[in-house]
Amino acid sequence: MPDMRFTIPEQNLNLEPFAGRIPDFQKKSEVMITDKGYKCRITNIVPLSSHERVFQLRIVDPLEREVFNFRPGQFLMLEVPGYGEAPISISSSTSNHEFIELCIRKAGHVTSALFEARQGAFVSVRGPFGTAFPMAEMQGKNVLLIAGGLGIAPMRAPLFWINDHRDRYKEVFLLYGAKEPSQMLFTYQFEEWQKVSHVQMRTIVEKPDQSWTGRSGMITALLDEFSFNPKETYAIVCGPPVMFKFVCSHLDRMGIPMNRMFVSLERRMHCGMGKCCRCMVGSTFTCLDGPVFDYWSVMNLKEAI
Amino acid sequence: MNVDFNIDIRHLTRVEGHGNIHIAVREGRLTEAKWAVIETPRFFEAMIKGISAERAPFLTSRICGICSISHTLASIRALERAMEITPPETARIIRLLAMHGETLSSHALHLFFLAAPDFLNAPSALPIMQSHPEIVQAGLMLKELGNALSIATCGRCTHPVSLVLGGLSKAPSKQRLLELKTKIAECRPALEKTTAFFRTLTLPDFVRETEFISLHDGKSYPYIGGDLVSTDGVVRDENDYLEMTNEYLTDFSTSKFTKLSRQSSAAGSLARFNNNYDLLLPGAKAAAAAFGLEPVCHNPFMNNVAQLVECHQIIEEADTLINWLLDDELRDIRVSYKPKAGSATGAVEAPRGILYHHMETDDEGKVIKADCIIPTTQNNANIHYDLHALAEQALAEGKSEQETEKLCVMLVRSYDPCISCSVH
Amino acid sequence: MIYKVISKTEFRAFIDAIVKENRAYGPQKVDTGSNGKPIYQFMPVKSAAEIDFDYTVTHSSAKHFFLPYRDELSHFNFTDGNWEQEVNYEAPPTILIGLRPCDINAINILDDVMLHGAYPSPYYLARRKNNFIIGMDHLPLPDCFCHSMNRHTVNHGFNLFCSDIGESYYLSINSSKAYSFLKEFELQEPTYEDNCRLIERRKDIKHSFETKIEVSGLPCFLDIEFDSPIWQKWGDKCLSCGTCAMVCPTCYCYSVEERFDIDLEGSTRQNHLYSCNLVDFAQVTGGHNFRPKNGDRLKYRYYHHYRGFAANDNQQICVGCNRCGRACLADINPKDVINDLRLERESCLTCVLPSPSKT
Amino acid sequence: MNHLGFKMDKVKVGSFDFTCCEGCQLQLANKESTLPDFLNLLDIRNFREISSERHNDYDIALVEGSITRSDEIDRLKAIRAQATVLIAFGSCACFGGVNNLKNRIPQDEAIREVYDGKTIDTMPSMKISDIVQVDLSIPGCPVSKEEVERIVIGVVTRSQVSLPKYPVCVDCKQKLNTCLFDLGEICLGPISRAGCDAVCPTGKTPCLGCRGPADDINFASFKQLVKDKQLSIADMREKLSFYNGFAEYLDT
Repeated sequence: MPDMRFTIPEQNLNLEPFAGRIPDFQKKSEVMITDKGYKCRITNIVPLSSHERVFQLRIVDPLEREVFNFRPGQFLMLEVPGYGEAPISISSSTSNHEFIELCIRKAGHVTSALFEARQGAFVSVRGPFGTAFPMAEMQGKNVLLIAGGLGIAPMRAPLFWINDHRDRYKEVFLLYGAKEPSQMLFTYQFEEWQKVSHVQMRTIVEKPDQSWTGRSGMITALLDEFSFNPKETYAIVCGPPVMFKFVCSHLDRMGIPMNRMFVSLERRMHCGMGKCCRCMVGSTFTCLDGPVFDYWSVMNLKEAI
Repeated sequence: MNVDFNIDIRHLTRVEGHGNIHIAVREGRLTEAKWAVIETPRFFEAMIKGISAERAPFLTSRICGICSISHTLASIRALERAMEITPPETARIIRLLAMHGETLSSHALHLFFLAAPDFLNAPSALPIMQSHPEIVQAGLMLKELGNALSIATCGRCTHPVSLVLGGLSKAPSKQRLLELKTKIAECRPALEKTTAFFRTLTLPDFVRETEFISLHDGKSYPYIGGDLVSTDGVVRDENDYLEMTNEYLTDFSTSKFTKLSRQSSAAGSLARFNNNYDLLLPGAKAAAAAFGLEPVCHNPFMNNVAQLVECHQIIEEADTLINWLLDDELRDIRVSYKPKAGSATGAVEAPRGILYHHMETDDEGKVIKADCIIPTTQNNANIHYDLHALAEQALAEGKSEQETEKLCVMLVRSYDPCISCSVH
Repeated sequence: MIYKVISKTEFRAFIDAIVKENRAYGPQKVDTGSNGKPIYQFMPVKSAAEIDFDYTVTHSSAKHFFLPYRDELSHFNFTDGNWEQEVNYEAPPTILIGLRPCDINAINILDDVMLHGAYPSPYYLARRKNNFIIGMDHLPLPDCFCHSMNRHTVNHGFNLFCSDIGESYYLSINSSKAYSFLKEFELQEPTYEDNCRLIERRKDIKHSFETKIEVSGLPCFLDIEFDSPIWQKWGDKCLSCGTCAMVCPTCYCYSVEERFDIDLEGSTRQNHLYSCNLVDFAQVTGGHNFRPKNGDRLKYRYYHHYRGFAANDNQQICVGCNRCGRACLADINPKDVINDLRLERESCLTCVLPSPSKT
Repeated sequence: MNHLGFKMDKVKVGSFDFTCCEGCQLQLANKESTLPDFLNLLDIRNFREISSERHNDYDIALVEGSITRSDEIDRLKAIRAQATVLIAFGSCACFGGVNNLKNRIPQDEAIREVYDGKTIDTMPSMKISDIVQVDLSIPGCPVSKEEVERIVIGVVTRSQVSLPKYPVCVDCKQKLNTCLFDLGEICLGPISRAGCDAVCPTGKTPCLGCRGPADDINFASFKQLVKDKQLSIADMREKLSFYNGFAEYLDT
């Protein structure tokens, strides 16, 4: 017979040792959310290129769908059950509560499995995580959006935001560069962005083919086509690290303050919550302190680029 | 009856290693019956030269994937005798338990996965999993118990890690031993089920007078060390193993042949049974009686039954050994030693029969010469001559080519040959 | 906090009573090293007799009782065209005996990371609240430097703390549960002499530290020395074997893996303690490795420990137990690395730059 | 399993052995508790050790053992021609294994020693990748069934298939083992690839590196460690050459 005087009962809250720094046990739901994701149905799959598709996800539970909110620039941990998680930036409009859109390139085993999944299948998302583009701070200013390759994916959320609040911003420019014409994504939306959102848009490719009639060269060449006051301009630059490095230094020379240029960093992430430390850049977490950083901070981060 | 046919089996299946059977019949008469081992030789006796005695058992373990614990212990016994090391009693008991695990799991593997499909006319155990799930389940339980005994005592069931010169590098915890005891109790019904199942099978009726060789120490059923004895009355000291084996080469086999008083001799479960029947525990004796198995039995197919009898023996003994260990401190498991020059033989009863390792060391403790004689090597000649007799008997009984072929492969499998082992 | 004094025999009786009824772990000698010194670990115990109360320090820390080396985060059960996710983070009550002040401080640091950040970890919390911690003070080993990190004393985070004052233990009782257990045993109110003995004991411990590391200003140093050749020098020694992180009481970096069940009827998401010293820690999908060199990875561990990361208020997370230094086969220890770094910086300042006052 | 709307097919497997002890194939029958589920993932087309059925329409070939005779080369090439994925299975297949120890001795001398100079068809031991292209390696002497399960599941589900890149020390420390260097022995744990669950150091015997080197090892530092601890370099070399996994480091 166990001596009950000395037995610790199961699940006994043993609070004293925390000495005044007791975590908030009552808000259990908040603790829980971080590890159990929102179950989503893949409602639509839009092929963009041989390796890129847009996945439209709908959170299954109506209450959860209502609660789910994000800001432009934030990312999700997308779980494909059995295969694991991958961090993916959200590519849809913040005002769209019906669907989440993720633009995904087939790269690792998680995304490969997702590409096999059928429309109607269920996946799960955790989040949103991370910092966002400071859309409020940019109000009343010009906005320069520069995207390279798959960098157009995180750029869609701020584009949608600007469309929803177009009167709050002055001139909006979108420069989009790709390696080859076939790698140019979302071409079907170009007209909408220009006509409806009143965005001045230019595209460029590095390696043109016969079909390409537009400009070719480096993306910075497009900057000459517009005139704007750099002191009154904010920039968002998304693309591979090499690209944003030279674009940002170009913008710096043009006179845009470094703390008004924003970039989105990518690292391997395992938790999204600032615990696993896989995404550390210097002493900062890409998942908590990023992925959106102003260029001044990135310059000061060790190993950022 | 004028029939001509050849039975030509290349790479016999459901045995460990590569062996071929050739039977030739011309005008109804047997003209050739051959058992040829075509395994690639590995030259263990050459590669071991210059290896430290401490490491040598880890190398000889790799002679065989099924009976690695026996090989390790044979080398350890040879080297300990050569360098005059006496391991502590606790280590001796734990080593014995390790060996029991190996024998149990090897017998279970043979009985259920390699031999049973023949009796049930299946190509492998996989369809039997569907047709006789409870029997396969019982077999898996016994095999798992064997593996669990080995894993608890020496870290791993294939290529043990903690069997070392001078004793053991690590003793099992009492907790692990208690778990094993529970497992043994759970396995007893499975063993009964297995025995009942095998009683429903009919073994071919075939007898050829054979000399059976095994260890014998007069005190308990043999496993590690003892006198070398034969059913023809030969008794030799462990170190005089060469007088028991008399190895010779044939031109059709990469494995050597052996002989003693007759043309050929046999080792294995049946040999142990025939030489040590009196030392069996009552439970094992009862199991043998259920099959009508009595010493000296000359039907090689009965080796299957002898293995099953040994499973009974092992499970009883393992339980006793664990009780002994539970009463022990389990601290005194290893003695230190100084390398020295010497030579000696270590003989153990591997699952498939008597196994000899002979080792010679220099004063730095390096192995300078080694000789390993494997049970299957000692059975090759017997298999070869059995095949001849069996084929003749089948022809005399008017059996078809297919029936003869099936009998032949069943005969070879009954010996549970470990061919890669025999070509080491 | 309530203070009592208990005789050592009575204390053993108390430990005996509670370990018999609960899942308990205490320091145990597991081996003797080839240098003749005993090697201790926190092992499961069933009676007070199995515990080495006068142990020095365990080889591995008590971290894995809170952050297991492998931990199941969730399980998916698959059905036809659908799945369900199950999350379970319940932990059984566990008693930990004999933790040193630095060990308890380490757990307090882990509390900051795991419970006070943006996303409190329910897995950690479940274990933390179900662990009953009995701390014990000790005289430092020659290579302990917890005094330098100011982690040689502890005033919260435990249920009960025992200071050795000769024939008795001076108890700091920090939980009602501990108090109700102890009520069944003979306790004395601390006398004036007991209080003096406690103060003496503390002084004694404080003055026994032989290893000192100057850590003030280290965060700044580390930022400045980010590209220092020092890292390459120590990196060349580093085996990148992860031993330091495994034995460390505060290293918590992990890796998340998802595995299918063998019957393919479900899958399990696990986290797995990792180390920033391991070769693929900063490798991303596609193969690029942000820290391919041993030195870069070693630097990260020091960066994390002595500079601190933003997520835990930039505090230094090293507690000075020197387990990493003792376990390191390549003979890398914080004292030598930090001294090297400091030397480099100071010699550099004096030789290369003229003092500002002279310009 | 079609929880994502696509079905997994069983993989058609053949298992083949060359010069070895067949202990790795035997591991496939171990871990009895999950054995039926494991076999359920596979469509075994060819596996001489356990089945009399033999078909040559496998996609995945598990190849065990090293190559020591000319006829084995032809057999191996035929397997390569059939298999979509060829897996080198066990240390002998991956590195040559203990078989390579015979390469230290002139061939005639070895034949004289073992076969009294009778004509024996043999040649120096080679690993599988010396002859044909290897798609995946599962090292180990023997292989760990757990890892085999994980990799087979990876192949069936097309999820991640990889070996740990870090050394054995990680797993060894997680088992709270006493470091063998602390007990005065040379252990190859700090430079050998993890994935074996540190089974040898857990049994208190030194790691002999059957899984070969981990990614990007610091061999110079390891050698220095052996010297600093005043342990025998000869002993270190014997351990390094045991499974031939460290062949490229032996001369450094």
